[in-house]
Amino acid sequence: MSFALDVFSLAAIGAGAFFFFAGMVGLLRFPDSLTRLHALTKADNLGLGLVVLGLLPQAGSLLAALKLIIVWVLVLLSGAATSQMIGRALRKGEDRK
Amino acid sequence: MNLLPIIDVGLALLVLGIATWTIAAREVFGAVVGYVVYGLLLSLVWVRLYAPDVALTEAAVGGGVTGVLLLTAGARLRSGGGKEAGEATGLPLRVVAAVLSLLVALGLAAVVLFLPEPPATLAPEARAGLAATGLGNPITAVLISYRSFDTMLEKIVLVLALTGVWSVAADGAWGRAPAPIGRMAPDGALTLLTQTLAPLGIVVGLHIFWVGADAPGGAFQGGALLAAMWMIVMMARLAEAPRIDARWLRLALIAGPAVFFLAGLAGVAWGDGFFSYPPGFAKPIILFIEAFMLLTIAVTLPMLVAGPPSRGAGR
Amino acid sequence: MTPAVLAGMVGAAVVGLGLYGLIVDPQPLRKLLAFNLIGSGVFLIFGIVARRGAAAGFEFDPVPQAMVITGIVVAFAASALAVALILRLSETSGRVTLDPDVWTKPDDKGEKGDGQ
Amino acid sequence: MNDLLLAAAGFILMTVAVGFARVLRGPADVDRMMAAQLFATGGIAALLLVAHATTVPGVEDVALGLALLGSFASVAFVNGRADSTTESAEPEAESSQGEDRT
Repeated sequence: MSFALDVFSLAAIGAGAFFFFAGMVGLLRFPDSLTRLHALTKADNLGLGLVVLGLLPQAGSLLAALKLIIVWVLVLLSGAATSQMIGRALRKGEDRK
Repeated sequence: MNLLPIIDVGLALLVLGIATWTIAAREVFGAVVGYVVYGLLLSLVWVRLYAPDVALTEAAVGGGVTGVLLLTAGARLRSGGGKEAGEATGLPLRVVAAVLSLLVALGLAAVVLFLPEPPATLAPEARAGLAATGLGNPITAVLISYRSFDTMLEKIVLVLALTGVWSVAADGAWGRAPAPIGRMAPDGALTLLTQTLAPLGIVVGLHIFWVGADAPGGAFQGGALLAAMWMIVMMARLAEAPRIDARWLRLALIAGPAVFFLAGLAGVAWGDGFFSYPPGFAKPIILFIEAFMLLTIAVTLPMLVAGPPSRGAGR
Repeated sequence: MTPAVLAGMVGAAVVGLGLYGLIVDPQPLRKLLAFNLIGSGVFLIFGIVARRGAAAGFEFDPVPQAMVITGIVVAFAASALAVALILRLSETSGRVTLDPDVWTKPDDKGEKGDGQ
Repeated sequence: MNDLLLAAAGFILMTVAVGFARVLRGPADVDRMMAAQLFATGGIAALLLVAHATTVPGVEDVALGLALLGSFASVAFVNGRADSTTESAEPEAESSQGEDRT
């Protein structure tokens, strides 16, 4: 059982690391700010989400697991809101030109 | 094979690289972003140094609150039309500065390498004092009991710094509210973020304050988080900064040091001297003092970021 | 090299970098950043003293760590005061520099800063 | 197991460090801010992984603090832009693409 959980953890964490990698590649290679923003949100939401998912079975206590989930929810929330704000600021900048 | 040393070296190189960028960046904004990232990395380093309390303070104050302070300052400078004058320093001075800095760095490195063996430590004394306080977190015990005088004066420094910030206000603005640190029009996304983040953040801040007696956390860390939550509420324009002559604000600012001082005096009256807590009652007294310190920190930090009162923002 | 000594080396290097920036950069906001870098380097050195002082069942010496915590908050308060002074400087003079040559040169832009 | 967690942490840290090149290159301030945000998220992930492998107490709280404050820089940044675009007198000030070309 614990072996299966370990495999699950590693798979999820590996997938999370992959999304961070993808986000980094997107941030560096995509041509303009809006597409880079798109790449960034994937890393924020899925990358950290999968890492947290992988760490959940390893968390010592229920409270620790709850805190891990709250960390993810907070990052989701602030990521969504700030990308919205950044995106809107970008649009405004383009309109005025 | 152990990977930890590799991560440590990587982290160290990263910290150095970003610190270099902060100094070398051509524009102010790039440097400020570098500094924000640097603060974040430092809290990772502190975790590696087995100092979660410091990591928490660094994350809240070093990264978050200072970042807002500097970014807001940069934006105000640009919108104020301030000309970024000043010529680059000439080569001779650069060389002298580089040599001097290198010497200082090498000297410090030598000090670090040749620290005395066995290491000097106050941990046994702190441990001995810990038993009398009834606390489980040695750092909280050091802050409020073992070195309480320091901590009280540090609170007074906070109030003095705020007095200094207010004192640069124009004469006509005295007593009014600071200029808003937020945008002009309310923003839907920011309002939603604030309305969800702030309640959660207040719970987390109070939680970190409360567990500070026995686990990493305490008044500084919790207070910094509460301060950050007030700041985001002000940034979203859901509440304005108060007038600086508001009675409740003045009371909240001095509550921490005042209660601390009175508790110290009570030690003279009923105990063995200044800041001697009566045995058996130490823990409740310490928590009582900490609660007021929490209030003072949570109020002072956002007012420091909001800056001096401004003529435009009178209410 | 133990993690503590490594962090101490980083601290020493950061102090050097910050000192260089503090001397060389004419813009006050950049000077403030550099000054904060020096502070964080000093904190790191405190941190390794704390880590080396592990004794009496603690993984660290709590006294230097507690001092770093107060230090971080005081450093922030000082930065806020510095920012207020910088902003006031630009508001009253329209200029943002500590370069003494600029202040003694004949003024090329006569108007006062009209920030607020 | 721990070694694998550390390897993942190192990989994520390396990834966001390479992403820091966006801060160096810009070109717009927005791009710099986005790289900083990626750094914040990656930093939280690495922190959780390293802490789990080294069992430092109370690290979940540090991660909570970082997660609460991770968006602050971005919010302050967007706010500062809004300030400078609505208040400043010069119409050419700060358009998103143009401001860093100097």
